[in-house]
Amino acid sequence: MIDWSGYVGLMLQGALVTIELTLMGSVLALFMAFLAGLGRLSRFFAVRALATAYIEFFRGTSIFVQLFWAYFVLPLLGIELTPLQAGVLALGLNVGAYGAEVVRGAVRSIGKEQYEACVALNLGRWQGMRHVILPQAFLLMLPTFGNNAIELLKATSIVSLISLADLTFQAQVVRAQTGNTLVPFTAILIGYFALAMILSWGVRSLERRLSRGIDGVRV
Amino acid sequence: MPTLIEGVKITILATILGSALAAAVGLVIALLRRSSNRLVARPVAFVAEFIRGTPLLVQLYFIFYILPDFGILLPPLLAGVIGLGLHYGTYTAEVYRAGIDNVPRGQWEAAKACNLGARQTWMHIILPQAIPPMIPALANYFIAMFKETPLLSAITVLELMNQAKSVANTYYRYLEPMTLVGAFFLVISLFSVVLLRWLERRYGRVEN
Amino acid sequence: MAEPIVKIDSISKSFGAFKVLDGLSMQVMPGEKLALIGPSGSGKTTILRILMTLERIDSGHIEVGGEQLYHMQRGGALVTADERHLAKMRQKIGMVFQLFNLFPHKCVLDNVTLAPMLTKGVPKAQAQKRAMELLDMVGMADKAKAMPAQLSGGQKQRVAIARALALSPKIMLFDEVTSALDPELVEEVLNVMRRLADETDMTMLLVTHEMGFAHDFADRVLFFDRGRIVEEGKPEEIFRNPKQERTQSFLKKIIAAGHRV
Amino acid sequence: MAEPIVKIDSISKSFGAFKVLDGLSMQVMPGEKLALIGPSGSGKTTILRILMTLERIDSGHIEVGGEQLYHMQRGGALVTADERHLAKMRQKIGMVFQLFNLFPHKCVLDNVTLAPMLTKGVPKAQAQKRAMELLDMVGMADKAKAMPAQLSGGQKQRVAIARALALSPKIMLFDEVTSALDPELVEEVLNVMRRLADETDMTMLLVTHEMGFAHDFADRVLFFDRGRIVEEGKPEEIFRNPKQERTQSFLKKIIAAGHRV
Amino acid sequence: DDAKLEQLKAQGFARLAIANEPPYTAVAADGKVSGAAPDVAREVFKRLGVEDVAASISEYGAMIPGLQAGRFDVVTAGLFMKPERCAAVAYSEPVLCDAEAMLVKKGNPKGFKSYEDIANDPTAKIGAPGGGTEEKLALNAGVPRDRVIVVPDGQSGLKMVQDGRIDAYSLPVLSINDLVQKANDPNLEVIAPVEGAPVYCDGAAFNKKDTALRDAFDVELAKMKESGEFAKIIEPYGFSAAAAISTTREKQCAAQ
Ligand SMILES: Nc1ncnc2c1ncn2[C@@H]1O[C@H](COP(=O)(O)OP(=O)(O)OP(=O)(O)O)[C@@H](O)[C@H]1O
Ligand SMILES: Nc1ncnc2c1ncn2[C@@H]1O[C@H](COP(=O)(O)OP(=O)(O)OP(=O)(O)O)[C@@H](O)[C@H]1O
Ligand SMILES: [Mg+2]
Ligand SMILES: [Mg+2]
Repeated sequence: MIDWSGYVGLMLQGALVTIELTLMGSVLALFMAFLAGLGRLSRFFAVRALATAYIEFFRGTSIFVQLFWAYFVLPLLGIELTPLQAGVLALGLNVGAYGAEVVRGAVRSIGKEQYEACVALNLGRWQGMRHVILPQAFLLMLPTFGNNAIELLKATSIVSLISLADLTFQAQVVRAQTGNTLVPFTAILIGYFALAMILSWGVRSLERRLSRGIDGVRV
Repeated sequence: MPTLIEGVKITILATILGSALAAAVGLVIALLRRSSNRLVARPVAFVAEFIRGTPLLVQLYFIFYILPDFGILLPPLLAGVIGLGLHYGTYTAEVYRAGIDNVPRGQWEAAKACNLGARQTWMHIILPQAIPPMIPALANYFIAMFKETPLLSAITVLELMNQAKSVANTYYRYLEPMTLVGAFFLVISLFSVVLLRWLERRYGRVEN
Repeated sequence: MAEPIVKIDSISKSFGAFKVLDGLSMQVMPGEKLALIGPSGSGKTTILRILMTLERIDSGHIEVGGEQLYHMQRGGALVTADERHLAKMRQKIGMVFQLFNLFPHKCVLDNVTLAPMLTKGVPKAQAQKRAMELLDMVGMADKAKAMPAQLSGGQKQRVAIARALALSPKIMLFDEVTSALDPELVEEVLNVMRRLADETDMTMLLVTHEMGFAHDFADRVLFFDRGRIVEEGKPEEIFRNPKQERTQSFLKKIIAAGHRV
Repeated sequence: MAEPIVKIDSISKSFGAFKVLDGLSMQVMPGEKLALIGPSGSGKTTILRILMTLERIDSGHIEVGGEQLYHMQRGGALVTADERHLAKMRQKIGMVFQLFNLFPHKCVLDNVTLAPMLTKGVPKAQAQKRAMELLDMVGMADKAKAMPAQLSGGQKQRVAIARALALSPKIMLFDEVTSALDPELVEEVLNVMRRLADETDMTMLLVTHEMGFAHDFADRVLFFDRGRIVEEGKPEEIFRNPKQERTQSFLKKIIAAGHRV
Repeated sequence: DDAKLEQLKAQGFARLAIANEPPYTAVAADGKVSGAAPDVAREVFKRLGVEDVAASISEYGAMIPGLQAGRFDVVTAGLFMKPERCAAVAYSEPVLCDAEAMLVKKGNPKGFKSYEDIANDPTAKIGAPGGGTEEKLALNAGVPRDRVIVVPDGQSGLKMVQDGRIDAYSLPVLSINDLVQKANDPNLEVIAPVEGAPVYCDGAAFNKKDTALRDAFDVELAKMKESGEFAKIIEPYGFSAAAAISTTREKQCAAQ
């Protein structure tokens, strides 16, 4: 029979790469989401146009194409990235473009009356944004951000195309080396699901913590 | 590039069939999850969450390479369409749920006060109000599905991306075919953005 | 003396841990116009919703028109009513909501004809004829083809009244039907209700904060607090000469806030 | 005689094709308590919002405390005010909204201290001390640590008043501050406003449908219709003896709807 | 005089692209990379003074673009020499040689012997790696595009033959043997070599810019072939050293 014990270590290494990609990609995505999302709400046309171009481009093209570009085409233009950097870049920029729309939607959905209260209290634009609008909007963004993070986790499975040894890739290796398909694929299905559950649990508990009091429950 | 055009055809066919399946699967999931019978609602909810929480790529491998062990042998395109339809069905289910939940409670109550039955309430009051606002959100997912069709290359469907790779391999050039494919996706997506904005104007905002 | 058309017998109702109604009993005679008043959260709306079967009760019994509302006979025993029984009982009762709840995707006329056509199988022509009579009565005949979104609040509420009347219920429930309206529009709705009270012998239960209207309209006033009837009587007694201290303080505050009694 | 603190000079304002204000002029004296009444849509809210710089005007001039509100001197010429000028002018004005507009993610105390700390750089300890005095004045000191969602409407509105007062404006604007409240809660807010009127010499502009309160509270009443002042005068004159037919019919409807004058 | 070699020496390792295809390459349960191609490369580089190699598994289709984009220093993956490839990369002298084989169901029910047989049977489908030699051979033999199925990896191809999705799956002989041995399925049969298909050899593939490095590599490779050390490395994997020694890069690159 096949000795699975060694391959378990291989799969765990893959899981580690997947987690790494997910975390670093999420950080980049979060940063881009706020940058572009607030950029789209800017008073200045140039900033709005730039943000819109970024969002539409990265939402418009397939993430595969973006990944191939980051890995195979950028070096031709003189920008050399390691596979991990290319993966984080493509995933982060892609998911960040979706997140930007979430940021924009949440900020815009804060009622007009909150902005007016800020004016009536003579808060400046940025003060109002920072202390009144964003704290409320962030709470609205959280659930969707959670979903985006899971999307990002799932999207990491395609980095095997640029020879990054993530969870899916290692499953392919194990499959080639052992000739068994069922075991590695079942294992990674469960692995991805477990990671997704952890993510959504984390976001939910953060949401619970931040919303304490706002919904009328005694703190 | 006639091979690329062949790929475009397959990509579009897979998207259309996948969308139709996702629309139907989503409605079934949404209704089953609303069931008052927990033995129905709970397992359906779990399966939907599981499908939604795992990568489509791995699911495609499962459908194509593992189901035959259990006697289910699907042609590549059909396997791809089923994979896309099931995966995106779990997303559209959420759209249906939100659409139905967004009909104000007062409408259910008014229907009851008018003594309408359950079927009458669904047909005449709830669905006519719930469906138009969800059209843009559904369209959104179908566009997303379109962009994920390159995954089908893993199960030997010769869609656009696979054709492009073939071309790239023959000439050892990645830049041109990949850029062409990128441009194609971008053009289609920009068209769909226009379509989506129009749908939004006509039917209301997309729920993110 | 005639039998009561509504008999409520020590019903209780909780939302979670919060007991809204606690062993409440009351009766309504046929044709009676009843006003329910009392502070916010005292359970007035809940009673109307229970009668409309929008909420279930936890315990107790309700009879409407001589029949059990939430229970039915089966094989000699009294069991919890099924949906069919509830549908039958609902024919006797109509309700008008604070926020109108018109069907926004149907025009005024269709709002009124929908239920008679679907639930009673009334032919379209006949349903429309009757609907136009009702719309005429509430002064909305000229807006029959308008969509609800094109109407003012007062107009919406008048359509909602016509819609409830279209099923010819024996009992009509009104829950703060004017409190979402601009002050200037209140009067047109109250006028319709006055006419309704004068011209029909329908039994009417009314929850309101318009003490002036309650005074003119009602045969009897019930003052609620915390899910119990604290005081009841003729409007003159309750408003001019309340016996309970709770009623007195409530009315004093309402008057101080600028409402005429 | 003193100079007016607010001078509005033939301002106009349109929303799209709809002209809300059309060449309106009015003046307010320091310390005056002014009530703006009139039918829905007549432009009362719009005037307050223009004074609070929440809406721009299309033409005309406004002076507040002797300075132009929407214009400023630059190089001898009068040009449209920039954000800095507006921010300076806003220090003189505070506003309380119909729907309170408290910040739901901050506790009562933080709602009151936020603006003084951010806009005036008041140190935290000092801002909190002053906030507690104000909360005490509106009877909310014991709820300083509560979140807005835990408060009743009347309590929320009292916090909103304290919050506006924390910036010590010379002029306070109140837009139907009680019309979203349950009738029983209206009184507690009106009491706070009465105290405010008695104890300070703040200039106050009040839009209201509470005719009784307008009567007791105001030094002068302006009756608006379609963006124009139809009639103005002392409360007794306007309410007991309105000269214009439009005023008479408006008051008649309001009274018929059950409001005491 | 070779800047690239100096650079590799300095950093202490060379970056290899390998395929996920035993026995050309193998990944052990502990993740350690071995297999005929990387083992040879490791030894040559050691002799050149480059301590170690860092191997990353890549798709066949991505190897040459990756090399061009500077992702790897060398491809050692059973990437057979062919005229177009010789134009795109700088090959070393031949390293691993292999004939083509086909995997079919037991008893070869359709009687395939060559790619032409598949072209002549209008119902037959053949699987091959995307961008690989076999795909091109099948297309050149006249099999229409829609009957050449691009299969992502060996296991998938094997599975598709077992499930009857394709009638034949074509890979080099040794790769197929390895697959069949792992699958341990008595219902499969290997046809080797495929009639009419040439014997192919791979070489270590370098970027066109790095011909100096390639030449240095060739020198050490030749020494190893001479000393028999070369045979010692590759023969345990089933490859024939004699086949590689008997041909040259020129011959392979000129062949059709
Ligand atoms: N669905 C519900 N879930 C939880 N609590 C509820 C629900 N419906 C009503 N309540 C609570 O029950 C109590 C009584 O509500 P009800 O609406 O009957 O009062 P009311 O007398 O109509 O008050 P109001 O004058 O404000 O309309 C309130 O405290 C309310 O918060
Ligand atoms: N932002 C806006 N866009 C378009 N129309 C507006 C806007 N704000 C107000 N209006 C219109 O301007 C008119 C005057 O509005 P305003 O709110 O000043 O009236 P009001 O006297 O305060 O009425 P109410 O008593 O109902 O509050 C109304 O017809 C209203 O519909
Ligand atoms: Mg109520
Ligand atoms: Mg107003």
